[in-house]
Amino acid sequence: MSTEVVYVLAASAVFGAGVYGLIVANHLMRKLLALNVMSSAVFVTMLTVAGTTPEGPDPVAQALVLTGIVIAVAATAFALALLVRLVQETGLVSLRAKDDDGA
Amino acid sequence: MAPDALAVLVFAPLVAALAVIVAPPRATTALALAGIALTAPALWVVTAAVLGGEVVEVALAGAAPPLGIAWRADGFSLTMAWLTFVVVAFVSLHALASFPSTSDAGRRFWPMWLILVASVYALFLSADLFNLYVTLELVTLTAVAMIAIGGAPAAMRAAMRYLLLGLMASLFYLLATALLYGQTGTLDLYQVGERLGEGALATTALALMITGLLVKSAIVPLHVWLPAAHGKAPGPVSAVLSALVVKVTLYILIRLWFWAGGALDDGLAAFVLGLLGAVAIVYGSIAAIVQTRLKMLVAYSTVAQLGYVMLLFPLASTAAFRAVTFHVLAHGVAKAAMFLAAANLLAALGSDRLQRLVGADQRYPVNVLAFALAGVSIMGLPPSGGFVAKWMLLEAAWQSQGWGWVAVISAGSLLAAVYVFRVVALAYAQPRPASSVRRPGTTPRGRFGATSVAALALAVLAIVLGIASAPVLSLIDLGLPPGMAP
Amino acid sequence: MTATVLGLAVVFLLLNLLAGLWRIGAGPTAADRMLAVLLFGSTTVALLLIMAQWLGDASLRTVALLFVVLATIVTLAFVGTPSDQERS
Amino acid sequence: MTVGVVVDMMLGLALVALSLRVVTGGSLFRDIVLFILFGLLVALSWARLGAPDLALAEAAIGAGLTGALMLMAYRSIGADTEERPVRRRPGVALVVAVLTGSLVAVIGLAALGIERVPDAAGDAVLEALPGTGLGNAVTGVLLVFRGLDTMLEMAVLLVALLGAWTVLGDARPGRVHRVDRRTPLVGSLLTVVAPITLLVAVHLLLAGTDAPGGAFQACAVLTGCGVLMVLTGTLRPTAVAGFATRLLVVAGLAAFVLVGAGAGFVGHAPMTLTGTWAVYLIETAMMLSIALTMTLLFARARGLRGEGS
Amino acid sequence: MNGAIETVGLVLVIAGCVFYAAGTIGLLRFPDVYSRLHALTKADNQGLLLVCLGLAVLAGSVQVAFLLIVVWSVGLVAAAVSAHLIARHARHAGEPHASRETER
Repeated sequence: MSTEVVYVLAASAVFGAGVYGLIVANHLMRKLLALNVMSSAVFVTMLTVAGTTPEGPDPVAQALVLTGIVIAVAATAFALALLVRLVQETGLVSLRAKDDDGA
Repeated sequence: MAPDALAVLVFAPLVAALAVIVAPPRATTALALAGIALTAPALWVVTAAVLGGEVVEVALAGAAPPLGIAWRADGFSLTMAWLTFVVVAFVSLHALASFPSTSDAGRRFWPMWLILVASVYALFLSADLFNLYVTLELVTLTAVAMIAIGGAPAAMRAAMRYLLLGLMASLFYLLATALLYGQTGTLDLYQVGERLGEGALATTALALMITGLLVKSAIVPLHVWLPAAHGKAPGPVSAVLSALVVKVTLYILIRLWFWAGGALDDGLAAFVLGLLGAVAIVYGSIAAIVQTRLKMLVAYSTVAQLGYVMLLFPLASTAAFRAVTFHVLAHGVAKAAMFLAAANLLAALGSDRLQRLVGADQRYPVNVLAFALAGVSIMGLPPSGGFVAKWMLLEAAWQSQGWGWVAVISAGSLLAAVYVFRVVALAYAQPRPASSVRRPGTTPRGRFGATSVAALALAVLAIVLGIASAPVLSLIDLGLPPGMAP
Repeated sequence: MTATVLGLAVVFLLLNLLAGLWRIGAGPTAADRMLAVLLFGSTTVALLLIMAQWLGDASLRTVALLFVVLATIVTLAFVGTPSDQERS
Repeated sequence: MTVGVVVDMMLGLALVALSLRVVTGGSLFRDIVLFILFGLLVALSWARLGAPDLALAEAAIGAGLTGALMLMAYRSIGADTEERPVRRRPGVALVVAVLTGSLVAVIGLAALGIERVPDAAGDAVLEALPGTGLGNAVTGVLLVFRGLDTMLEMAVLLVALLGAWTVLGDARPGRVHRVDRRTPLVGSLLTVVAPITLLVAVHLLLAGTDAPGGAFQACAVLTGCGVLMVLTGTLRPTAVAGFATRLLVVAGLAAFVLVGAGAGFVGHAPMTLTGTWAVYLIETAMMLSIALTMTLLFARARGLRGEGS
Repeated sequence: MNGAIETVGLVLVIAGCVFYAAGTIGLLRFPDVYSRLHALTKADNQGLLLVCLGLAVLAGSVQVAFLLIVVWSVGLVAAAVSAHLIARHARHAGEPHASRETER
């Protein structure tokens, strides 16, 4: 078993855990945690399946992951701001309640 | 010349956005309009080049794929870019009145609006899987933020749901991109198409990617986020969400399928996608019929109309491609008009409950007319753009003897007629004396202001598209997928 | 020989770190959980430094430096969390 | 089996276990803490995979900043909204679990079958790198070969901030629960840490062109510094985005746009960086923009002002 | 000679690991949050110092040694402040001392 194999398998399991959490979790912040877990798994997959060059892991994959990390944190920060406002307005931390139909 | 024009499409709105953020609010209108207007000549230049038979291509930073990213404009992407320009131009006209640049909401609206425009152009030009991911995230985040602009709890809940599903979909797409890069060593869509053989990996990656894109395109049963998001957003935002934002992912899907998806080119997957489309048409239309609020009705109509695009996959012929591309155009223009008209009526009446529309034509004739004209196109009645699109789609289905698809297309038009006529009939109904008294608190705004003009102009355009379809179709013909002859 | 010992040190510290997980699960207070984060922080620094030597990757030392600079922030972000509701 | 693979397996198992705990657990606060630890383990995995750049970014941004943001948001929404145990039909969760389980199997099997092709983009980058004058292939990809991605990424960051400002509404800026500065330690921490972070940031920025480091990592350090100053009350959030703030927030994207579009005017393809000066200009502008944007997002503020002013 | 230096370095690293283990055991076994804090912070800083010393010996480079010292001293400051803040936090939250309870 090589290093890459271990990380590929772990990453796909983590991705699955993230999908599961995103669907099943109730609290919006836990859904965001699940999304972040998923994105980490995607990044690890991206680097490991891209293989290595003589000078370390594939530089393109590394660059893509760096870009992805920044995008993920930006999206998370915005989602948290939205979440905080939503809780302030409605007092609810989940989307399960019946959609209010106010104009 | 033409390659530089591609850069103008993306950079002009982007520079305008930055300038709007930094400059004082009184300069916003001029900067924003300049940023959007500059893309028109650029589009002309590119169109001229494409009509001359060339595919305009530019390797950014001089690094050709697989090393770098290339922009590529053919008839297909150009058609979408023109749709973007037309919708954005008229909706901006509406937004000038509904989001005045000196108001709080206006100051938040305009920078995001311009960034959205730039990112949609960038998306239609890009042929790089990862770059498409970045632009998709940009489009999604901007769209979500703009839905929440009004600050109503319902809108923010809708925004949150859209955001969560959108981010999940992006990650599915990104995971597939990772797998495809590992397998092919390139991110360029066309090179991936060449290098990707058949096999378990190709199937898995493409399936993941398509799932992600279907979520973002709100194809039934992954549509749950759309009605609230489009229904609760401010008028101009709803218009551009329905006309453009859900189309960008369908654009990627079509590109992927017909330009790079050799591995999935079997009947079953195509049939499943077509079936989803058929379900979307029927379900969306029926859901629209039972709505009690105008904007929600229009939003469910979008769910239904998106279904037609999916019929392209099982039909997979030149005729179907032309029909579907034309449908995307016609629907985009008509639906933008419809949402703007609905937003104007909502602002004027104070509520968009359907019962309140009784007699609206007497007080708001322009907006009701705009809604009705756009409805003609949505239903597919001649001589509208919607009619041309649906007629061509029927022909395509007929030619390939897909009787089931023929039935769905016809049923969709009939159902659309029901929900459109329901609104129009109410609006033109003779009000009973009691209800003709203006309720206190309703404003006479929108009688014939810029907002109404924008809605009416788009609606007229939706009709004109049907009369003058020939030049548009000749542009579409220059962007046919490989293997399809005009 | 050196490499093997360093590798074993990494394994040992990792085990150490995973043992700290128990404290996060058990709590009982929020402060206890943050303590476990402290443990993770200091152990990760040591891990990164040893890995720099073990894998011959000098830039991991920069990572360790950055890490130690930033480690306090999470603690600071935590201080002030309503702790009384945090007993589980 | 070598010691290295043992380390990998430990990390991999811990990652899986932690992620499962994070998505299913009962106490949200505990799971945010576990998520931070998850991020640390991912950073260690990057180190094992030979990608120190990513280890840096993951530790700083992925684990540190995201975790701090989560903790702040958790505090803002208050513990009274702590999630109630949901009476969930176990059947649904089971079905989802089975479906995601098979998804895992499919993805894992597909990914394991991948063989690296000999002429991948990464190899092309290593070939073309000497022509750019940069020593670090990753920086080369980010700024030169795939500059468009990075430019649009800056736009994403800007939109996140604009979006946060939008949902902030007319409300006063988020009350940042500050650390009590009367305790002498925090004051001395600031006097020690602030200069060090600045030094480290500059070091990382300059080192980035040929060694790991560069704008992202430097900005992570600067962000840490900014967050620290917000937490200790040295910088206070304000409700108005002043001119300087707006200018600094767009600086990174603006530098990219100017250089990228400017290249078109002097006869290059768009997004061409015409010299090393462009690299430094863009990196510096990006570092400042990212750091300020992240600090503002953290403080949920439109602007910042110094203490006392 | 070379081998002897390497051995010294490795012994220092191993000693550091032992301190880390001590800290962890303290975190897991001690009865209240204050004593756990005490055990963890002290032992881990000592451990980090020994690891840094050992690695400096192994690397045999002044530059690396300097960097390691910087890392350790920043770590010391960070740990001191973090521990202090956590302790204050626990105290404000009214966490009980195990020892006082046992004395009574």
